[in-house]
Amino acid sequence: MDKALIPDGVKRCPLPIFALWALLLTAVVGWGVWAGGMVLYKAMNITGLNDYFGFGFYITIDLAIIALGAGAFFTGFLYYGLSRFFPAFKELSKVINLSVVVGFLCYTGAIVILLLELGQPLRSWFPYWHPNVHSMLTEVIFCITCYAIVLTIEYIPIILENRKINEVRGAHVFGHTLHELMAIFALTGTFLSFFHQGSLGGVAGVLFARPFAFRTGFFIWPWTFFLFVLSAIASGPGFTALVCRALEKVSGRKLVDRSVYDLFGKIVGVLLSVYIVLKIIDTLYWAFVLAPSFGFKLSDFYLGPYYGIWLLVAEILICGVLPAAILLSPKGRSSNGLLFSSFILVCIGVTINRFVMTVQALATPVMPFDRWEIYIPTIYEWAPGFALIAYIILVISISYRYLPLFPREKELNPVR
Amino acid sequence: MSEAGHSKSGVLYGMVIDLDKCTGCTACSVACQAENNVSFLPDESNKVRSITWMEIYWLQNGKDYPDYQFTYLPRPCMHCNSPHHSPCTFVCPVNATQRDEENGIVSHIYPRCIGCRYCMVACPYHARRFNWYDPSWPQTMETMLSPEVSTRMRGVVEKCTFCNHRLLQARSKAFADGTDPNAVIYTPACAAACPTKAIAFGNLLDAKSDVGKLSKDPRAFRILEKLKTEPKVYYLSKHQWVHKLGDKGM
Amino acid sequence: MKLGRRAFLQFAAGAVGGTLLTPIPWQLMDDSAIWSQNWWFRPSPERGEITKVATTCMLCDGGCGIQARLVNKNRAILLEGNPKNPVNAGGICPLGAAGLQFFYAPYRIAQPMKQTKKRGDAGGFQYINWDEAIAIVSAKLAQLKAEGKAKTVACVSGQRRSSMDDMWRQFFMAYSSPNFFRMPAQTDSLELASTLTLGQHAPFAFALESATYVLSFGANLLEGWGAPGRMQAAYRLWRQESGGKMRTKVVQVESRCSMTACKADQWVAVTPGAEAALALGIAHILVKENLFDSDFVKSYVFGFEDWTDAQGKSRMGFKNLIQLPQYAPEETAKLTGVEASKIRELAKEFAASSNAVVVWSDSSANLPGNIYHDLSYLALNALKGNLKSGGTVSLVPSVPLEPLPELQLDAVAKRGLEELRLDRQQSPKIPVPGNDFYAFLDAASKGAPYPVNVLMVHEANPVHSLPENKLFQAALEKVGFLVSFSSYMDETAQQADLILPNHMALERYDDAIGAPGVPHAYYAVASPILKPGPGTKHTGEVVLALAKSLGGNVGAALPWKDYQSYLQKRVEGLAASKKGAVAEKPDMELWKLQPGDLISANYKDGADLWKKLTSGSSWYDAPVDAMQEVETASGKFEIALSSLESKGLISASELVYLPHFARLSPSGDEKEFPLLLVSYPTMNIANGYLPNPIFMTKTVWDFVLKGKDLFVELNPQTAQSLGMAEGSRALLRTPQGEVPVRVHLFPGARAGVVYIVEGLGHTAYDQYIQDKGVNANSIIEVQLDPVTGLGTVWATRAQLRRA
Amino acid sequence: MKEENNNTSGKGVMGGIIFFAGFILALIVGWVVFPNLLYSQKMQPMNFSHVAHQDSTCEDCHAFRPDGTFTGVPRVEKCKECHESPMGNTEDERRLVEDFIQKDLEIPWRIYSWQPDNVFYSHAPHKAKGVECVTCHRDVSKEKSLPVFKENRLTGYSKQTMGMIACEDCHAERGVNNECGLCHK
Repeated sequence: MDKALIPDGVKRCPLPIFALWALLLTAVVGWGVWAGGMVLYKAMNITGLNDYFGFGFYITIDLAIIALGAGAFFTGFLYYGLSRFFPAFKELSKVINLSVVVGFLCYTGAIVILLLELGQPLRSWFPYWHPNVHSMLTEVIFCITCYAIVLTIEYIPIILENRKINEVRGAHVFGHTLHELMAIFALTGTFLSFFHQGSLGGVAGVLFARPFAFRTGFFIWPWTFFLFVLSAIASGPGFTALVCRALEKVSGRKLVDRSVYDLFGKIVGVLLSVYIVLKIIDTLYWAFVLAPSFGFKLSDFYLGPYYGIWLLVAEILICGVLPAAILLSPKGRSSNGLLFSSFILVCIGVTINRFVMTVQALATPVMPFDRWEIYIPTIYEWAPGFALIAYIILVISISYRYLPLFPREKELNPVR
Repeated sequence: MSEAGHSKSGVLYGMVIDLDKCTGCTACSVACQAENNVSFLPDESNKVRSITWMEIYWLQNGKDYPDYQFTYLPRPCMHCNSPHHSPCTFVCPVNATQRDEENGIVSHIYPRCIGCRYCMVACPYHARRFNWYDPSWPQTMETMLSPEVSTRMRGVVEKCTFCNHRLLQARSKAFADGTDPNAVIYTPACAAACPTKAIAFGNLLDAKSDVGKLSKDPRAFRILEKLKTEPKVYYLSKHQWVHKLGDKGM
Repeated sequence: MKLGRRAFLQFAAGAVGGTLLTPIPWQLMDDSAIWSQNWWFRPSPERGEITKVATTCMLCDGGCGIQARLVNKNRAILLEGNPKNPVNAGGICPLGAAGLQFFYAPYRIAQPMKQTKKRGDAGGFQYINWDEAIAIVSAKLAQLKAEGKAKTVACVSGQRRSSMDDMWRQFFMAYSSPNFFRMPAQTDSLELASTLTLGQHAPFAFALESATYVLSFGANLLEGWGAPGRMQAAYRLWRQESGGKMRTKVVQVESRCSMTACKADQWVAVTPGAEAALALGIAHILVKENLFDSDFVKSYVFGFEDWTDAQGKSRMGFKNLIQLPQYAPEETAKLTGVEASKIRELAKEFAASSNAVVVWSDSSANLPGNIYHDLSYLALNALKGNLKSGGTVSLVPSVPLEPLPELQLDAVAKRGLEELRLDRQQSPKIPVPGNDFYAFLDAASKGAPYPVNVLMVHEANPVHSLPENKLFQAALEKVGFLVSFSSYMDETAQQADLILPNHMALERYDDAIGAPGVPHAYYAVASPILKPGPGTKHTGEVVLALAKSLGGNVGAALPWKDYQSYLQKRVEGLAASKKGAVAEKPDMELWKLQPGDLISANYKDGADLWKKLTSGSSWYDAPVDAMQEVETASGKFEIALSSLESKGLISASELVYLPHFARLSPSGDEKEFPLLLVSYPTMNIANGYLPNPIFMTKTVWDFVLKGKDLFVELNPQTAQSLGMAEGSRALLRTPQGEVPVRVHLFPGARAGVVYIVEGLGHTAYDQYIQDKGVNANSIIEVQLDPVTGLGTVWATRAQLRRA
Repeated sequence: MKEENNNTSGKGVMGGIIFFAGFILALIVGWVVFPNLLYSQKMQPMNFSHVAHQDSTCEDCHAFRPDGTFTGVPRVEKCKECHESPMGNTEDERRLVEDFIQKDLEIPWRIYSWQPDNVFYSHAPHKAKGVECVTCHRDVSKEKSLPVFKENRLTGYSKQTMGMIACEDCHAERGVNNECGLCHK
């Protein structure tokens, strides 16, 4: 039925099955859209947010998804930017399309969630009209939206590669020319992402009256600027790899060579180790120098079970040091089990990090006569979150079905 | 914007609250609500969803009967004087909240606010409150709304303004009378209401003013001074334990 | 087909490009943002000229001066204190600051209402016009009078110290019903105490502003005691610091760490109800160690030494009584839980300080005290010589207002009336009867010796705010016809057969005759801040209308055309006295006045005085010298109550005639009810006639009220022994009933005592007030003082178990 | 499915023309049609001729109050001072007297310079600094009849009213404080 649209030479599951699958995902998306609609209509009192927790689930998932989406710009950066000098990165051409799609989805999704987070969505354009240049959030909003546009531009040629569309000459030419320019976009993207990933860190880092989040200056930036960039580019490729792996598992077809995963392993391993070292230094400095200067002990920041010290352990040791160690060792990388579970750990780690930097930073009482508060997101916050994930899966599924995401798929799966 | 104690006009409005004089009657908080058209909900016992500009805190000395002691601590916006920016004004993406460098008052403009709540996150004093609901009043009570303060809309942040509108009126009168607008003296609703005159308000830079004197009093302290937010609200207490509670790890 | 599409796409592309160069997108974006500022449901207050009008606050009888801010002279937006007023000196209490929420309350009653179905049926109320409403009442009254049942008409008023009170009395006297009562208050017993000791039926006044040492026995000085505005102003003076030393030392004797206890320089934690014992313990030391003012006692106090009664029998004097061993510090310590050493210390300190004063409140819930305890505290003041001229204790001076016209009543009727009063029908007879509202309710619920056919409730909400309100409910069963004058649909109005809505406190002519506990003479007039609505009517004018329609001597007794001219007349009388002056400047510090100070009148005549008083100024005069007012047989302050004999209370026991510790024991078995329940007031919860406005409820802690749940205070140890933690749900049971509560662990609570806040648990009004917490009055137990018959309460036996 | 490939319309020049047509049309709609759609034309409850009132000074009706505030458009009691009963015989005056003064109702004037609730504007400082009325308001000295009130259908404000930009620019020029708190409440 939809044969005509499917890239030639590759096999896809029958349309009915796919349709069912797509329908399921669409339902979840619909659920999220409904929840979001309710938030816009009934105002934010239906969320779990309150005057104590100004930020919560929405921001957390935004930060996390954007960090994981960093695979796009970074893979692009390595491929278009560095492969000239380090041919090893040429390998990445095999997943570059996928990474772009993933990035595109993460960013567009994040922007929609961000809109829900505003009390006055109708004024969401104010940051462009009346920007406060000092505010990290301004920078974030600028870069994220700009980068989302870039990603769209990067995504278009992939769409145009669809068999049917490609038959249209104009489309073909357009797509081709874009391809030529891709390097430029990729590098622009790199630049933008580098900044907003950093400023996302800044968002927490500049809160100089919030001892949990505040980090002192390093040049002009708070530490967290670099930490967020690093943690993003460390986890991003890992996430892309996981998505790719998931696709292989679901479709039951080999999509990229094992060597690509190994390369990802190397990249993530190296970056993660650099990051985790800095993160540990940062944590120690914060715990034993910075916080005490505000009159805080490390123990003031943690209260189990919700906001226990276990978060710190999980984030740094289990989801940081451990995967870094595994990925650095060729042995670790060679074992699929270890490789992918450490990718998973890395993604969890960065998510925890984004969670503590937003939610826990607020849960900690600052005034001595304050008390701990506990934040429980409502269904109106969960639903859009799930919808975001469903949206990502849905569009990837469609893209995979109709677009030649994986240049090597044909060779790797010879039709008998 | 210069360092702390800037202000070209030589005016820096501040407040001194004498906790030894405070009898916890809460008139300041109530007067503030009436003055500033603060909205209310049927159930106001959920304190993390309740809008109060002059929030009142309960401080206790941690001892047991009969050595137990507590005190009330009224907390307006601190109008932080930290160099360059207050914690909140620094982070607002749309300049909805700014510190007037000519008098040190931190304003918040409702129609500009996009409701991102970043300023609330930045404020360690919980001085900022968000309109989680559409502000609404029983129809009859809309009649008592003051035209001197605009009512808010859902989804925006609000906070104590040191009754900035009273300052504006006082200044405009000064202009009309041809007197010096920078020399005007005005009193916020809370200070005016306080039946024990525990709240002093005025120009911190004027050494002869009440606040000028009291802020130097040995009983004086500020909340969380270690954070270097430079609050412009001072507190007076003769109790060491209150001072301790005022500043973490003191 | 395809052509169309492609062409269309090209066209669209052009259109989009073009549109971007027009104002459409940009203007619409901007306008949509402005639109979001002004949604139709966001109220936009009318702008205009702002003016101020000054008046006197009638939300309680504290007599504070206030001013209202008006817009275009047609709506009020804020109430503030009036700096010119000597009582509150510019400050305002939270209730005052929130006062406009009553003015513009949705639960106000717009117009008279008649209950057409059975009592209490909210759906049964029907609007009627005023003529009809008044006709209904006057018809009833006329008929009852004709049938000679005038005495079966009764009234309870919550408004003391006001010309309204005098008008009611006049009306009832003329109508010849004795059954006019006021809502019970601490003053009831104080007035009796002054009658017994000074022969003067006037409440006591305390020169707190000039005191340097305040010894308070359970008086919630900062939580509503006396005139709240005045107390706050006084506290400000006490806290004036000189050389690191506070001007006045305040010692609070109380079982709970109340706000007053916390703000005092010293909190003496004592067993609840044992405050009076401590006072006597201190008296013991003063006498034993000769630390009392012997000159004053010698020349002004009767019964300190032994005395002889009318039968010529020699009676023990206070001196010998108080030196009995049971008043020794060690014994007192057992009773009060205060170490003997501390008692000695207190006594010495008290004796040593120049301007010391003893203040007290012997009952919680602002009820009258146990008469012997009131007398004990008075005795302590007497020993200190505080009642001497210019001392810290005197009587609230009377205000020389124009008296109401003499009634054409024969002597018999006059005497008869008093005797007929329902509360006087009790057996055994109450020896020293006062405003015995509880005794009245008791008789009313029995319907004997005669029934109550009509009960009027004025400026009061007894169904909710009368301690042990069940008693009122019980009486209500038997009351033939309930008339409420409430401005609001409160719990009592809901039970009424007829509602005649009064103008609310801020929109009517009214007055404050003397401020509670204030030594200097004080008079202030309240004038409307805005014109009252057409649907409500001043209760005073309803009374005048009734009098007119009843005619005869009733009509003659109340000749004025409206309430304003009545007040004006009274003020003319005041002016005619040429006494006192008008306070027209801020910070007058009237507390510095001494008895006998000459004050030259600064008003021309009645009209001038009226003009000044209605523009927010108040009248004042020097305090009185209590000892000049004495009208006892001995001509002295009678520490021994010789007058009791003449009142028919003759007993062999010496104690009967002397101040002593006579705590009544609450009902209920101690095994079943191991705990004591004590109620407490706070400044941010209204506990009287008015409910708590939402502005004030905003300031109530979430460990006092959370959602619908009320929290009772419990000492952490006690809670532990009961297996309860912070927030535990529990059932609080007393002999009076059971209510669900939650527990708040409060280290300021005494072990074994449960503390419950007063004023919550309303069921009427609107969603901002009703169903918040439980009503303390529904579970506390009121006990009648055997001598005065007044309802008192120091504690109720209680039991707390997990729910 | 084949013929569409040799379908030539909408390509090249033709395409350009179609594109341009759309472009122009959009411009016309945007600059001519849209403004008229956005603003509705509202009439004042009655006419007021400033010229007819030239026997009195501006301050007679638009005056400062003692507290430094400005009366703006006077309330009806001001009109009452002269128009207790009709002075002339115009229809508008008759309505003024009969519909408003005698019924003691305020005249629901539409204020051309109406500002949002959140704006604090005081005439006093501007007058003190010598800003002329006509800098912000229309010159009414020769005005016989009130202009049409153009009401923005979306925001409800008059087209003639002043935007924040104008305030800011003037303040900037004169080096006056431009902080938000100075003009917002």
